[in-house]
Amino acid sequence: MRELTFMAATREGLAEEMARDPSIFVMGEGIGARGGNFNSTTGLYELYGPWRLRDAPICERGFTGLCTGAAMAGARPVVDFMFIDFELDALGELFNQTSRIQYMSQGRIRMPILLRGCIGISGSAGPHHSGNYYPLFMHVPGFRVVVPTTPADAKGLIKTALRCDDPVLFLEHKGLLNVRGPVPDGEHLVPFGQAAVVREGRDVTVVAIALQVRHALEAATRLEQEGVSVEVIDPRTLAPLDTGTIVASVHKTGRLLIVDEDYAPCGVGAEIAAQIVDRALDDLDAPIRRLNGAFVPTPYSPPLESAAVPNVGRIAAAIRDLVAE
Amino acid sequence: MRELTFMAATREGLAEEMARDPSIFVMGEGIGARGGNFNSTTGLYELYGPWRLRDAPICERGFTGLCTGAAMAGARPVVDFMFIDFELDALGELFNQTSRIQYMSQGRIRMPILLRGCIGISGSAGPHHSGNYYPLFMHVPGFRVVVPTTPADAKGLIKTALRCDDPVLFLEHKGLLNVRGPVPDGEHLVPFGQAAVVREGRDVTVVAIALQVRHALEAATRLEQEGVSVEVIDPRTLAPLDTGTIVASVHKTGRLLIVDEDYAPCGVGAEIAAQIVDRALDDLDAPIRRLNGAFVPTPYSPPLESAAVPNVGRIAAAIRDLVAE
Amino acid sequence: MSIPGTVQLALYRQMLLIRRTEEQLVRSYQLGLIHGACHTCIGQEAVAVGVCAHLRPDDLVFSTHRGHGHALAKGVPPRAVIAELFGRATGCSGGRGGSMHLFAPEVGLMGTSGIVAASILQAVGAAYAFSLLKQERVSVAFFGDGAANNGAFHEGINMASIWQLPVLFVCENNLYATEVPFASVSRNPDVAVRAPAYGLPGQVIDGNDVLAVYEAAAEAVQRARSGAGPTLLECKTYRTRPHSEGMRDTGYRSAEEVEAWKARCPIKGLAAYLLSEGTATESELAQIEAEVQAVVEEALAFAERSPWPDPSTLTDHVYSL
Amino acid sequence: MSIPGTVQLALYRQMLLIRRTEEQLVRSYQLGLIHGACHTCIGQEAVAVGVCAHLRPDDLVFSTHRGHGHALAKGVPPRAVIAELFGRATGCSGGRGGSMHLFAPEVGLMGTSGIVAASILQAVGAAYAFSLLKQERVSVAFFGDGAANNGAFHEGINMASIWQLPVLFVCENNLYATEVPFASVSRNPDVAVRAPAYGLPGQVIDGNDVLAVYEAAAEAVQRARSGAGPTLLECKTYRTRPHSEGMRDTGYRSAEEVEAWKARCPIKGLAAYLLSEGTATESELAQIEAEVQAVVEEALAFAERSPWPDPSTLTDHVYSL
Ligand SMILES: Cc1ncc(C[n+]2csc(CCOP(=O)(O)OP(=O)(O)O)c2C)c(N)n1
Ligand SMILES: Cc1ncc(C[n+]2csc(CCOP(=O)(O)OP(=O)(O)O)c2C)c(N)n1
Ligand SMILES: [Mg+2]
Ligand SMILES: [Mg+2]
Repeated sequence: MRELTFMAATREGLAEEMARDPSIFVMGEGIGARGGNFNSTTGLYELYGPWRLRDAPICERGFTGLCTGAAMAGARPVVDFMFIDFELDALGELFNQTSRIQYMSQGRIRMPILLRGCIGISGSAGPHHSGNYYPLFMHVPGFRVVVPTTPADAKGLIKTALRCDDPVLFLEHKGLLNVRGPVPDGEHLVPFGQAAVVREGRDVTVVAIALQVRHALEAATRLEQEGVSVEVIDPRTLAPLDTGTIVASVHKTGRLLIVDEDYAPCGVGAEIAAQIVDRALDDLDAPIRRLNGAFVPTPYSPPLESAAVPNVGRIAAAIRDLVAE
Repeated sequence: MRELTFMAATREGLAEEMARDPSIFVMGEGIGARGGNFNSTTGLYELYGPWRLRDAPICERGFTGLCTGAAMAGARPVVDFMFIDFELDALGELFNQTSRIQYMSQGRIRMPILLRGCIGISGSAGPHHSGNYYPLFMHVPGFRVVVPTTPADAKGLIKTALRCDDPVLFLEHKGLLNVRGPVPDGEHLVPFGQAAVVREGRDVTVVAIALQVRHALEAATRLEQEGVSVEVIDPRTLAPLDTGTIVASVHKTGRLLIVDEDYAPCGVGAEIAAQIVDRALDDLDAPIRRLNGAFVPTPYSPPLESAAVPNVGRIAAAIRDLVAE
Repeated sequence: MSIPGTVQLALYRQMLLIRRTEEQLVRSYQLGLIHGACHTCIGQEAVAVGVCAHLRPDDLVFSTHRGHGHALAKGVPPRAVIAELFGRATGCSGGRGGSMHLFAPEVGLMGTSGIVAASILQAVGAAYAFSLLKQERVSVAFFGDGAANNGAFHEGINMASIWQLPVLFVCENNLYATEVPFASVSRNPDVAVRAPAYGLPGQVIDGNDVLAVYEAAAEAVQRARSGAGPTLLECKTYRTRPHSEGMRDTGYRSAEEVEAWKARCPIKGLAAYLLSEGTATESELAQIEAEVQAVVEEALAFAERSPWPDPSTLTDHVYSL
Repeated sequence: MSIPGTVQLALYRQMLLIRRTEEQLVRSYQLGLIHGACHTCIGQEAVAVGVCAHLRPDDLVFSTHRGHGHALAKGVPPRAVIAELFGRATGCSGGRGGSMHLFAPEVGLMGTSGIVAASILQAVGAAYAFSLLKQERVSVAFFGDGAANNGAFHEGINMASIWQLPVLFVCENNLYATEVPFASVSRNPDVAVRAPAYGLPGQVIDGNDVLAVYEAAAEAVQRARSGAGPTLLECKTYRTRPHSEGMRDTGYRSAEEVEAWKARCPIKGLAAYLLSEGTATESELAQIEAEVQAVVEEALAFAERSPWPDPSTLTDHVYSL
């Protein structure tokens, strides 16, 4: 299969769906002729022009509310936030309006809106450009939350998202954008709510999010040499969350570590741990452990930044500790 | 001891601190001469006038940013959001700025700001006036999150909050505002990070939040007649969270239920469950259970609204189930 | 502009329908039949009616917490409004929303909102969709003076203007936001004067004169529908009831002020004009009154006998599937 | 207003210091010594300098992602800025922030911000604190044309106006927000014309003329300090470097446009004026150049030899205790 970068795969998915559905438009800052800060729309302006690739003023709340209204009126907006940090100004619209209008209207109004942006700690982006924030959207009813790790999943999930009538938050880790991988041509849809077991193992289950999936795989390879067999799971979508796959894995391994560079409190790992201890307590041979980013605003300076985020070494150490429990 | 309502106790705490510290001012809609939608400032305008009791335009983001700047410049602002739902428009300011400025400035700038508002499902307030949202603030570093249940704690915690140099989110459940209870005169400070064991028991630990503490106590009384001894814990502050008290209780009872009318995913119960399964797995004689509000926008109609929220009967049932595990 | 007599009578009937429905809601509130908030628009009916008279069913209205009038003017049946406030399954939102969350997309009422200023952005968005999809539809944002100082006003109006979207911004300036006077939160008493800064036309209108509103809206709707862009209309008006039923109504405005505005009642004003111009007779107006009253009574009875929502439907419609 | 020669020379020196520091940062960026973004203000120095010349150390400045010039003009030493961008412990934010998060409250620099428009609200807040605490201090919000369409502009300026707060709003209109032309996101080319709607004075200024900025700011600072309220100053200017170092700079503006603005360099312009007026000689200017260059070189050396932050301090200062 041909290989594409993660971002090229996402863009291909978007381009295919825009060709298919003329009601799709993208709104954001510099996503027109410029093609997006992260090349999320490169080449599309030339095909579709300003009404479908709309450069907006710097008013995240405003254009999120606008896109919410556009979705209510029959369009399918894609809000391109560039960095997901900029979405915070729009949370009022998103939580009070976007996520609730289907419910309040008894399903007579649909909310087919895609919210996308780059997440993650990388490259000294500093306190205002390193956010993750997915737990906020898991907490509030109404959203689908998608966090792909591979180029193929990026394409397959954005296509599914662009056919979904619910608000979908589609998050791309900055550390993954240039990663290459095989991507199916044309119609390739990955369903929501199906985790991927990206490595099978017997001794311990590691659930990892986004870029941490790659780190976890590397840690698993290292540990193989030490005789520890690690199963790695990529949930792919956080809402809906495929707990079943995790339960089945823990049933086999008896041990669970969740690796997530985002903050621990009330995060993805907390939710997974809570579900597992509810559903699979008897399977647990050891405490459930979480390995998270440090509970600090993300600092700029490289030695501070790298101290703030899990890496292969720290994951391997956490697995060793867990196996020793 | 004299009795006060919850809201009168909070107001007394605020009034005492305003008398003590002339840099405190309150900003919000109708908190001046009107005294606040929930009487949070009744009588204070007459004492302190418009500069310290400032009626703002309807621009939650704007006055939150303003108060952030005022705190940076040496004042101690109280932002009165009325309903906490209205705070959502200000989350960009709060998460990117208010919570991070101490860190980014290396502690050279302090952020003594109090964010208050009413939470909770009650009285057919409907989808836009029933929010809780505390997990969002637990997830992001930099905040203190305070959720008192009794009038005495309301006074003692708001006074502590008004002497704290960090951003404090102070949340008052609408269903508690008129509850009366004994309140100490004058200097009464309740420290952050100390849970209250509001009822001792042997068989099962129930951690409950805000109004649910009262429901849990009632359920415990019912169950006593059935021979089940229930320990009830009110965390009082969610950040910092006093996990130690919960661990000690679970060590004794072996069973844990978290009751929270807020949404389950990535909520308080998830965080508590994750910490307990990490620190006290061997103490657990049964799965950790969560009883939460339904995962829906809060509906208006009474039969729907009451179906959406835990109550005494449902708590009792959940405890019975857990004891039977 | 000369407004045909039949249109004038239709405007009259519609305002009266809103007034009588609101009055019924007030009584029902006092009887404890309404469970949450209830913000009536008594005194402000002319704005909703004068604007919505120009809208087609597939034009879209986005409204506020004070939205009963907008809903009725856009064609939501009174029974569906009253039943919603009663929390019944037959309400226009199935009881999920109540007074501040009326939805009837089938007639173009895209929601009232419990959050101030949300209507502005959504209306701009609907207009964006119309332009994108090349539909000759228009959208309307109703909002209060309180919303005019919110960032949504700035961001929404600017985007509508730069992209020349088919939308009307209708500010109902009733001088207060709850108890906060507009004069205390804006150094400029007029909202419409802000329009030139954004590059769109703005106009101050007597919002208690339904014919004035009708005329201004005619032009604005025509401008929008023909692709000539948005308009900001500021309608000066007044609510003669408290901010919300059950709330105090003293301490922030004088009884004289309220009385003066009651004297400028848009319905009484139009009635006098219709009679003086000979457009209608006393008995014709009485006939309308009787018809409207019958509709409201029927609506009330409908609401009263309607079933409660089934709690087993609690989680329906959070997601599309 | 006649500006003393010594002041003119001080303005010149300060602009040059900013320019040379920025140029050093550009070189350092190209050498990979700067780890994150780096937005220079080359071409825009006159705004920061003309405004900050009127500020006392305890007046407060709130700045943007393009904030090196504001920091330097407010008195942050070049070494603390360069070290910060190098990510060193000796940087003005201890390496926690980098280019977009410069903090030096000890000289009144209350932060540059990676979030567009945040500066506006915080400056209004500081001004509120000054009024509350009866201090004769002023605050300044610097922001770009891009921020002018953000709700924070509307909400912040309105509050400053209604409460007559001692704050300056300084819009650096450099015609683009990243690659988006202001003309495409506002139907009105001027930001300052929006002022009357909010009831405060507004003024368009040649932002490449430091003496013009100095004069306008003098008046605005005086107005603020004397309790007569806020002012909106729009300084028309231009960045001659790409939006951010390492970014492309083609496709959205012409080489001719860039060259034309380079020809209007605020530093060259002032130099020519100083010489033509006889305020300074060539050799005096050369002397200033040499002194400034020495400061920048020393600052670079300082940054280079500075230690990295200790990872064990990672979680310090999240909370006050
Ligand atoms: C974002 C937000 N802030 C505050 C409120 C509380 N609130 C409800 S109505 C209202 C006043 C609105 O005033 P205005 O917009 O003038 O409308 P009016 O009530 O006068 O019709 C306020 C402050 C709210 N609903 N939403
Ligand atoms: C809220 C927010 N949205 C988007 C961005 C990304 N961004 C950084 S700088 C910039 C352009 C800012 O333009 P302007 O305000 O004119 O300042 P200039 O860069 O021209 O000095 C944008 C869009 C941001 N930092 N913050
Ligand atoms: Mg009003
Ligand atoms: Mg600019």
